[in-house]
Amino acid sequence: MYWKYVIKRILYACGGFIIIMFIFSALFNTIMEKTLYDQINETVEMEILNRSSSGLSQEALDVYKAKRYDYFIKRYHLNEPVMQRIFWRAVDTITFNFGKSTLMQSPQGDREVIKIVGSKIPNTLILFTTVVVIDTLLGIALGIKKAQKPNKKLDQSTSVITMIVYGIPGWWMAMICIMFFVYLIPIFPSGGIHSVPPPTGGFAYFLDMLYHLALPVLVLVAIGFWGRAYLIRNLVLTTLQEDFIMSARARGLSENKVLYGHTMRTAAPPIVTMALMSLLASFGGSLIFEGIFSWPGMGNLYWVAIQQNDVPVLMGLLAVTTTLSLSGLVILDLIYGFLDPRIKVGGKA
Amino acid sequence: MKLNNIKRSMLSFWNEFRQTRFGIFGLITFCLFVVIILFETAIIPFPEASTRWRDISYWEDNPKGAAPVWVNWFTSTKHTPQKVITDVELKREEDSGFEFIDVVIPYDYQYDIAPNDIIFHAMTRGEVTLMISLLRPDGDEILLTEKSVNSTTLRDLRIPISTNSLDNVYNYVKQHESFENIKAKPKNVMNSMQVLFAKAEEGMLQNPASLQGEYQLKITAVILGEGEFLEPNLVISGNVFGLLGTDSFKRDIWSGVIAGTKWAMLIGLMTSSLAVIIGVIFGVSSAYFGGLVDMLMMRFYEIAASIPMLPVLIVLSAIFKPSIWTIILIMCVFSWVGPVRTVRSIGLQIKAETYVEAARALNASHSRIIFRHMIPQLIPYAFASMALSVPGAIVTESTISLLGLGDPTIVTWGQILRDAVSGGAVLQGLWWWVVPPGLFIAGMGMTFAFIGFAMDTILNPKLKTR
Amino acid sequence: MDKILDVRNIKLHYLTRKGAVRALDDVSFPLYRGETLGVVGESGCGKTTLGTALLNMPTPPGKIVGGEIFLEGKNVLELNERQYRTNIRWEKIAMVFQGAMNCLTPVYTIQKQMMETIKFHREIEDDQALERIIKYVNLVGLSADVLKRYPHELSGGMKQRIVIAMGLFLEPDVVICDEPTTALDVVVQAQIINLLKELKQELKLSFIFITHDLATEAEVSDRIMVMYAGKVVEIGTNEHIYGSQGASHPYTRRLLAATPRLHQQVEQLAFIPGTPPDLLTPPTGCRFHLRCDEKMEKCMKEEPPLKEIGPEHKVACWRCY
Amino acid sequence: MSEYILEVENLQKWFPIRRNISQVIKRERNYVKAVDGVSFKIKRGEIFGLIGESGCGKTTTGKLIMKLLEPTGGKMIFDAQDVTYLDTDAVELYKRKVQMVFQDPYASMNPRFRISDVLSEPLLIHKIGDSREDREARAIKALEEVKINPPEEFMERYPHMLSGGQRQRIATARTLILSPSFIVADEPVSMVDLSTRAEILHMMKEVQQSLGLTYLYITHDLSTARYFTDRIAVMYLGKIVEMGPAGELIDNAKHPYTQALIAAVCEPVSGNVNRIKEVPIKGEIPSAANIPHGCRFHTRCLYAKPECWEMEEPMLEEVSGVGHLAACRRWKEISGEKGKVSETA
Repeated sequence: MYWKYVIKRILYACGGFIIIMFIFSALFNTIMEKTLYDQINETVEMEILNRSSSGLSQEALDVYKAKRYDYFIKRYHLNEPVMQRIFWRAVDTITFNFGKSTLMQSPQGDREVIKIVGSKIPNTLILFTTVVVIDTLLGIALGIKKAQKPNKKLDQSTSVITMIVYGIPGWWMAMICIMFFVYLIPIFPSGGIHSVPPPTGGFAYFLDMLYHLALPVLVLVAIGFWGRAYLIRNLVLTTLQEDFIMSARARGLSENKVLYGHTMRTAAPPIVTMALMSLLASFGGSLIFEGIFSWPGMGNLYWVAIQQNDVPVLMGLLAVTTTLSLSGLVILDLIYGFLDPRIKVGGKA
Repeated sequence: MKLNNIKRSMLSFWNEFRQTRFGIFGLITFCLFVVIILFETAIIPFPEASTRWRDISYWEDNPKGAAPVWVNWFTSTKHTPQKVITDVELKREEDSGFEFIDVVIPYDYQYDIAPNDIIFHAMTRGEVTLMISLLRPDGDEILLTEKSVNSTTLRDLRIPISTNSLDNVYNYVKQHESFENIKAKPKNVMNSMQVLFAKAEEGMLQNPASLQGEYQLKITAVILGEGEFLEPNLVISGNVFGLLGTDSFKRDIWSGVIAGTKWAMLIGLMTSSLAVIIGVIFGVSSAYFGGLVDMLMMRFYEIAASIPMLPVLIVLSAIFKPSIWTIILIMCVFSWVGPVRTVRSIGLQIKAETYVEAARALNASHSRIIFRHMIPQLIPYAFASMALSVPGAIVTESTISLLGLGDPTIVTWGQILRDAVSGGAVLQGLWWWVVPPGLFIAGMGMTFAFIGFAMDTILNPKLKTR
Repeated sequence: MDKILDVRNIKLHYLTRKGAVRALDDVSFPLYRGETLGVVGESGCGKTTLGTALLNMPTPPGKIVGGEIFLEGKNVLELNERQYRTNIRWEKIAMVFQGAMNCLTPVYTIQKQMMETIKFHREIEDDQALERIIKYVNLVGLSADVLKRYPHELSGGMKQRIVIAMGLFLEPDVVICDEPTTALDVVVQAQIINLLKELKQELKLSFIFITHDLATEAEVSDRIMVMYAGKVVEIGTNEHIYGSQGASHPYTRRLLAATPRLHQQVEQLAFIPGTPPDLLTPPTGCRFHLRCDEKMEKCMKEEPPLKEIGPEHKVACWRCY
Repeated sequence: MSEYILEVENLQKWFPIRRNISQVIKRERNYVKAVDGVSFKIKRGEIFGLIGESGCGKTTTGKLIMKLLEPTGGKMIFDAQDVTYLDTDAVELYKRKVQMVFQDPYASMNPRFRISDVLSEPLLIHKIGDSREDREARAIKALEEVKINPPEEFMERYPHMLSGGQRQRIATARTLILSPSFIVADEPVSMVDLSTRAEILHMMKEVQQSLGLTYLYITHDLSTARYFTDRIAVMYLGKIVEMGPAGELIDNAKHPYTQALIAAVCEPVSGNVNRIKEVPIKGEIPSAANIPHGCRFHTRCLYAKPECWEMEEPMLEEVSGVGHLAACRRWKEISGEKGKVSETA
């Protein structure tokens, strides 16, 4: 049954998530605790400062300070043995209780890590969804062309391009393009998601965003879609050699119907997987790229958090990235089951 | 026997590989990189670039942010290239306890844009007084600077002329330049080099016109009493430099890029081979033993595969500040998952083959089946996936370095790019600082991509068309 | 008798890097209305290639390099690809492929695939088309509820029936069956053979039945064509091949002698030593002469033509003229 | 020495099916009963045929005898020695005496091995032969036994350079090199072209007679079984339903399943064309995970009466004097009914 498979898959993912979070909390225990102590000290000092103006005696303040200190130590389980501390830290992370950042703020001025991270997710999504969609569409177009005449001129030359761009880091290409198209021939904005200040009015705002989106998308597509096309070519070529394609042709169906109706439909599940996988990878994998374009997404946040040594934000980012990638994998599996009836009914894991 | 078998399968693989044109091309560029690594010290002008990359004194004579020499080919106004003059004659004279040493260093200047600086070097001991003057092609002789040093040991004396000659040069300018111009440009903003190599006329301060010809730098050193003055030499710090120019920290980019090659190769090959070996062993065991073992191993694999590698890697590096070896190790820990799924499915296929069953019917042991029947079939695949994961490893290391988390004791391409980004190279258009390291990353990636794709086409018989 | 299909001197070569593999070399035969023609031979003799040639759909790098195929008196090889596709394939000549398991697109339900085919060739309403599909699905002994299923949900025998129904529902003139029973179990095999026989009687279709199994052929085919190394060596009626007189060509006779019988105890089965020749460089003279124990001087030099030695009985052997 | 080389008693192999959570809670366990109580005895020097459709458990039986699988229950006695469960050393000794020939000779050899590697593999595994030369000499002797001429020429070749017939000869040579006394042949000719099928069977019979071997011949093809074997056992859903001398069983089948199988076989004789053949069987084969109660064939049997599914499963019983056994309650009545059917037809 499909829904049983769905539940099973989600349960597995949750299990995996909990395990990974425990690993993280064990790995980063020391640094997290150090930051926690700093934060507690800071909070307690702030409170004392507020009260000292209300004219309390020094002794009362000291008592109060010790009390508050104790309270926080208990609150964060810092008085317990190390295994339990790791456990509580993991519980905090699993319940998305990341605490406060040391320095950074969300655009609204919050210091809650979850809000800081949350505010960046949509921006990353906008950029990379656009890229993946364009990438995949172009990749399919070229991939089919390649598969139709395998090992002919077009196929071979584009394959060579695939290999040439295989090792080019996107962020380096971004630097070059910025140097060229922003400073040498200024036709694109240098970065960010909006002009400063952003134009008012819905449509102008949207156009402004598109304008800022153009160069990053262009760069990523220009080096990304060749590989996509190569993989799609292989998928299509393999499918074209299947018996059922010959059978469909023999039935007199038109070439377009065979190609799009049968071949592409059969090859669709892996293609969709591929597209979604690269979208997932971009959450954590395009760290530098966003930084180069000052695109206010998750990758950029990583960069800034590292620069400012903001450990709580880093931890929160890590947890959110892991959550996103895990849930992405679940969605992927479910979509796959939906696209490929062989999986759906069999419910094989 | 076992080796023989592997050798045979490699040989047949090579025979097929030879027929893919781009595979051969990849091999050639690979050999090129190997040659670069082997002869590293011979092809770079700064042999200690690798170890002293972050040592400012090692680079101090170089110009700052100079373009490569060959940009002169494309411009009408010629920049002065870096020149080091070591071969100089010393004339020594003894007079009443003083030792006079006269050095005349000729310099043929045929460029439009004056050098960045002229730096005089010598080894001195004792009390030494120096007098440096410049004889220009128009016959003017300008006293640049006078300097006295006193040291008990033999040590390097370094005199950058541009900063040490400001007063004298300004005085010289005053003889030729109009009053308004002098008023408009005070001494502290004057570029003494531009003036020294300019025609002596009005406007030499504002719009210097270059005076080409034979210049002579005259140095007179006086040693008082016991002392030494050895190996005087001159560095004409140009504004174009070397094959790939310099960065804002005066480092020679060519040396850095070449010195980074071996690290890239090491990172790429070591990470990918370790990761693939782990992955292949994991996948084969999972496929071969099957059942509960397989299930547990696959669960473990799934968890490992769903951890987003790069962020974890970066957070780990940010917190623990690892050395390059630790970085390689961590990268292995996260990238062994790559080949597992494919290896397992190939392994399952081989396991289901009748010849494996036939071997089991003959009572063959587990190790015999794994090592004689399964692994030899997987070796070509392992090599292909090794080759294809090299670029990823290099890019990953560069990414870590770019965030400033790399190993500070070595120089990698990523670190050069990191300095370029933080040094504002993109903003200032210092393309020679940004392009070459990236090109090398791309080039090495391309090399392994060519090799890997060639292997991949051989391994995918379904995609072969006659 | 009325010739529905007349194949003349068809040549199909696989153009490989090493040279042309002559998979079909001057193959000629007629197919009469309402009969079943059996095609037998060892693997690699060109049986399956013949099927794809009739559909004008050789698998790359194959190419039809000569010959004519007359369908109802018209040479269909002169048609262009588009005309062939819309007017001949499935409309007139349908094929039941070897290995039905892989002949159905895995991501579509049976109904969708059948609908699509009908709608491509006929301009009819959905419900009419469905009616027709159900009629044929019932005809092959399945109930209409299989239509909603995906191929992987059906057993091998069911898939084979679906593929047969699909071959029939446009009521083509000629149905080519390429080893339709080989992968099936004996009982299912017998059921499918019975089904084909019933359909033939009911629908008055002409079949070309390709198999390597002489025993199956004896059950289904009115006439038998024996192929060897891309050539026809004997073509005759069921009686000519299996009758008491025995077949004429040495190859046919020896194939028959190698076929084990169920109801008689044979002391020693015969066999044919050696292997079929490489079609890249076929031997001169009769292509069978290397494995023939009745060969003469002439067999090695001159190629025997396919000659009529009796009514509806042609043989290519110097011994038989 | 006993008359029988191999005795199999009530041999079982059940494969557990993966359970879902509710089944685990209910403590349900389901099995695919691939082999479900098989008993037979093979005489020294005979060829014993095991016949059935795919999924009837004949290959699993072969693998159990070959010790490629561990039985779930039952007993196997080989050469008067209980071999049901053996330790590692005993398995090694056992596998010298019992060998297997596989269905696809091409697939049964590693494509990267030369013939000499293929043939020396058993020697290396069993540590026979002290030098390379010695092993090669043994290999050449084995090749001579299967009539590969000249053997030296083949030693350096790879399997893909040989014809189907030669490959199966070499596969047989590999089994002979350890001088076994019992060979399990799992469909050895089903992948071989008709023209060479007889050649292989002939060669195997010759080897059997000259070396005094015993064969277990597993096949789905009744015609070759009749030609090749001395005795035949017919399997259906993991159990033997009929067993007897080859000729007797085929000419005088008693079990309705055997009768259906025989009726389904095509014969290369004229006069059958266009005649719809009666195949006395209905429906499709049930899953081995869900074997019908009573006589396991009753769901497909045309002659089934309530007694067939209400009573316990029928045992093999003697149906004629020549060692012909059948597991059917109604075989006598069926013979009568069948007579009537054929009279009316």
